[in-house]
Amino acid sequence: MQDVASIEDLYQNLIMERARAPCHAGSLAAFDAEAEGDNPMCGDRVHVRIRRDRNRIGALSHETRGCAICISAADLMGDAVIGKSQDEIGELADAFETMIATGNTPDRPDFADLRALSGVHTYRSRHRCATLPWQALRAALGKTEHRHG
Amino acid sequence: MQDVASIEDLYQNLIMERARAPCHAGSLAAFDAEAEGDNPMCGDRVHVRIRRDRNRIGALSHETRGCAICISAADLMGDAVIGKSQDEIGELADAFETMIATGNTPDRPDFADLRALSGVHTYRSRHRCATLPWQALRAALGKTEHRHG
Amino acid sequence: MSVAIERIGFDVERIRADFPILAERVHGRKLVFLDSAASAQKPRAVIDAMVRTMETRYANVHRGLHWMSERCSDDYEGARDKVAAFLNAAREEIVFVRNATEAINLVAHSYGRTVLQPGDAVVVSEMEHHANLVPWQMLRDSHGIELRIAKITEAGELDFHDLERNFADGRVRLLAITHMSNVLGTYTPVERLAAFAHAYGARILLDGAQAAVHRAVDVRAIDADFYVFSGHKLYGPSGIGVLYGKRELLEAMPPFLGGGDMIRSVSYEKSSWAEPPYRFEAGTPAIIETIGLGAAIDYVNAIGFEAIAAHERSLTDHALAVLSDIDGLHVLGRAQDRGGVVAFTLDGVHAHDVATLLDKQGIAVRAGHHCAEPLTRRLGQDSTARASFGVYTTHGEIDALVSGLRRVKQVFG
Amino acid sequence: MSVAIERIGFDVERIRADFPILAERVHGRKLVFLDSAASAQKPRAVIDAMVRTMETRYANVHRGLHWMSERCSDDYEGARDKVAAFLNAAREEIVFVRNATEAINLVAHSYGRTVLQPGDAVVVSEMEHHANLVPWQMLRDSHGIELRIAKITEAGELDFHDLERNFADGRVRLLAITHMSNVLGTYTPVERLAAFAHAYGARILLDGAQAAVHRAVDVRAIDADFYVFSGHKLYGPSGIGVLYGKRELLEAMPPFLGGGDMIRSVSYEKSSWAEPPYRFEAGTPAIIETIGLGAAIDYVNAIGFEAIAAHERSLTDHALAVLSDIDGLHVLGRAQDRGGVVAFTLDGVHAHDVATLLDKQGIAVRAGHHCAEPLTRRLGQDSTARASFGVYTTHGEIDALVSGLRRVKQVFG
Ligand SMILES: Cc1ncc(COP(=O)(O)O)c(C=O)c1O
Ligand SMILES: Cc1ncc(COP(=O)(O)O)c(C=O)c1O
Repeated sequence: MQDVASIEDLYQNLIMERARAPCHAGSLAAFDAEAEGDNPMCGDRVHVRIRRDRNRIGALSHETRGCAICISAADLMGDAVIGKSQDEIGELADAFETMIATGNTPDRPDFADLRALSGVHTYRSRHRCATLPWQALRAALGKTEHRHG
Repeated sequence: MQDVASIEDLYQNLIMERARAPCHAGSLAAFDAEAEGDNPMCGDRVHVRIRRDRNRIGALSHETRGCAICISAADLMGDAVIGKSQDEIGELADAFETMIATGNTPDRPDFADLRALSGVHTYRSRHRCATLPWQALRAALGKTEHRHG
Repeated sequence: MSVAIERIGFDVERIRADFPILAERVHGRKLVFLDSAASAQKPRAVIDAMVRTMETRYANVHRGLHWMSERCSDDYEGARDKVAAFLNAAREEIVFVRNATEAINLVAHSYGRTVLQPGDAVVVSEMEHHANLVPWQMLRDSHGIELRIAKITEAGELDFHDLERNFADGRVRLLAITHMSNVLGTYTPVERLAAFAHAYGARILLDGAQAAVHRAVDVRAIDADFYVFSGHKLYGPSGIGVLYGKRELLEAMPPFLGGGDMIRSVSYEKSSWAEPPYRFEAGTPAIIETIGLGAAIDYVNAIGFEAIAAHERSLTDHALAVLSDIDGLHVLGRAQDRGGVVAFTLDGVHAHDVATLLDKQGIAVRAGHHCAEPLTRRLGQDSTARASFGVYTTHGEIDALVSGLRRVKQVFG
Repeated sequence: MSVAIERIGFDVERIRADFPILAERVHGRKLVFLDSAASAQKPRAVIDAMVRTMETRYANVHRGLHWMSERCSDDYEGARDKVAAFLNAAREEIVFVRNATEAINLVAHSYGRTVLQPGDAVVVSEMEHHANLVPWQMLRDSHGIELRIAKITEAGELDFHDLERNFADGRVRLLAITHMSNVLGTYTPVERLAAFAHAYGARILLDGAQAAVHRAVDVRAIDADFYVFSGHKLYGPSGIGVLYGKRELLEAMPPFLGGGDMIRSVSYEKSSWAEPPYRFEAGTPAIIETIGLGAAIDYVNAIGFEAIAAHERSLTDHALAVLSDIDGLHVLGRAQDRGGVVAFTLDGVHAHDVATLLDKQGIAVRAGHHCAEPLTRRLGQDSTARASFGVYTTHGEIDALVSGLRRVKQVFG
């Protein structure tokens, strides 16, 4: 059932690049909401901060302590959601989680580099690593919603 | 390993006779010691009373609530121990327990009808039924010993 | 009856072929196994699932990042899905334990010592297995609850008047009761009991160790708060049992055993707990056995409970009819709704002698108090013999039991 | 070293042939299973013993008067004799439980809530598995004992000075400590620890989950009061574990779980308890698994612990030597006396990524805190990777691990 897999399948260049040098790592000086996701099983922890720009995400930062999958997932998430509305992000998060669960990459233009993480699917025990940043983002969005009515 | 066994192997005539009409059943009017043995697993209960005649057992009675094996074992025990000294009875009890445990009938003249119970050996779960009266007798003897110094 | 069975395609000979042990001989005779209520035999499918796990997909579950561990975790958690579907529950409501006994003890410890307060009452019935009596006695003695025993009628059914009397003062917080008696065969009216308990603001725990083997159980339709059963009676392996608990109840309960896998996070000073069901599964679980239980559930589902129930009803009706022809034989219990368990006494013959003499003829029945000593005494007995039926039991085997008993009577004649 | 091994006739290829799973391929690669400390693979002899039980000799144990039940009870109790001999204990001192975790919980509940009094102290070490920490935290929180943590040295050995400080006020009544750390590999000097605890009037519980797999254990020579281990790590089935307790301790302890088989007699009002070990085995036990454990013990005895220990020492020495050649790789712990478990970190690569990338190459290692989260943090880590060895592990597999790790470094280059 399993093919002879090249060891690089999962750890594509893009993933390794972002894991080594993430673009959105750090902490926004000013932000509207923040949330933390953690996986007590392995100690992975993602702290997401977002700044709104009217109804859209203006900026996102993440502080991630975790594996390459988790860091790159957080960082590619940053690319994908900046400039999007809360509804669009909700859809994107659903699509991402479905991709991890099923291994099928969705056919949507806004999905872009998130496809790089589809290989995580074959590693059931790593799903959490990839979805943890999205979980934190959802939590942060929930708070802004709350705050802004 | 198991032979085709006749169903009467275990329930020999002698056993059935004693189970139906035990010779030592009841309660001695006068006795020097008594003890009860019970098997909580199945509710079997044997009440043994003994009267001494100098250093020997002068009389024995048993009230047994239990299966055919237990009643006949108590009754045949009565036959075997009356007139015996405490030491002789200890030996007999050991020999009886060994027979039940091993299935080998001992080559001793005082063993007599106790041999009828050797078939119990093949029924591990019935060993207790056969040895319970002897356990009660040992307990009763322990008490007379105590009392008589 | 046999027409109805044929209609739903129940072929007992084909089923028997699934159970390797049924081909064994005992004392030179064909094995007639009438002790399934104590523990059922295992079909090839269960044995194979366990062997396959050990030969091709075994590793410790949950924390492994490697292939074997992921596959084995999938199989283990897949079994949880099967059990959840089997009871019509959610997977978070299914806790794996060793057996029905441990499941009841878990509730007595974890629910009993937090939700129940000293002075609260727990009601059980006169027909409980020790597993559903002793844990409540222990809780009474350590925690100060009151334990009340609801009576049964002369027919061996629950006495609802007495049950009402027991609930009258409003102090009862839990009704813990069997779904089917392992001695009398009586099914209890569980929907009615649940509604009854809930009307008094009490919770209900159902001991399904016997019932879950013979009938489809729907914990939502029943509205059961807790439901327990054992894998080994359901044609599954030993060492695995199930506690179902309503989500909100499990969520509010503290853990029972502490250790690996049941924690969220641990420091030297303090630990926090995982969500149910993991909170209640400390340490390495019975992995191979849980997977075996999943296979057992697949097996009974493939036969279907409609067919199983019809077959067992037919066997029980037949047994009650033919046993009543034997002089001096008395069946215990005459409940309207009864399952495939028949306990009896034979005048002048101790139950142990019955069992041994039947065994000599290759017929396996149980004798004793069947871990229901107070009930046995309540029925005026020290011990009884019991024949019990499974999917593989045939009408011919019941006839063999009757001939065997006639032989016993001859010996004792 | 390999000369010594040959001398005692250790043929690892012949042993490997006994384990069907080792022939499996993972991601198209030969399986290199280096996760035995989490759970070991099962030899044919264990699988066969379980299958044989289910196919030819199965029934519920203890109370059956028929052939199948007697044979199955013999096998079950025969396994108890094997375990007793394995630990040099008496059979009455061997209690069957699910796993090491349940065994420790049993002691914490039954001994902890009766013999220990609020204000008494229990000492564990910094290197405990959660199984030997969380139950004592729970006892502390429910029963008011004090829990103290004895430090380890920088080498990862027990700090006897700190242990003495912990005992100084005379309030310690129990030392509960691992016999071998599942992270550091450290063996603790158990004879010395037992003498130490006893000199202070305290009892000692040893967590042998790891040690019992690698070394012959003699509870009398150690003078252990309690000793626990799990079958699944000893090449036996899941779902079965062992609690050894000194006879006089077990005799004085109240039962833990209530139900069938653990009683002497039951009435509606009151129950009395069976003698140990039965007092602690409520309900239908893990029959098939216990028999499987017996077969596992026969299996390791046939190889012999002298040979097993020598083989594993040789593997561990080799692993420590070749792993230290990898730049940026750090092994945790450097105890003098250590067993076949090597946890490590790799600079710049998270342990999860190490495990996943090794798995892609067919190599199974574990990553995380290994159910010893406080220890992992104490060592300054969130998680580590761990390779662990069994009787079937080869030097070649360790070399494969090293090549695999070099490949990981390339990817993260
Ligand atoms: C040192 C130690 N103690 C206890 C345990 C717990 O064993 P189990 O999960 O079988 O109860 C383990 C195994 O994970 C261990 O390594
Ligand atoms: C009605 C009932 N409850 C509980 C039990 C206990 O089951 P187990 O021994 O598997 O825990 C049994 C089985 O003996 C039973 O028949």
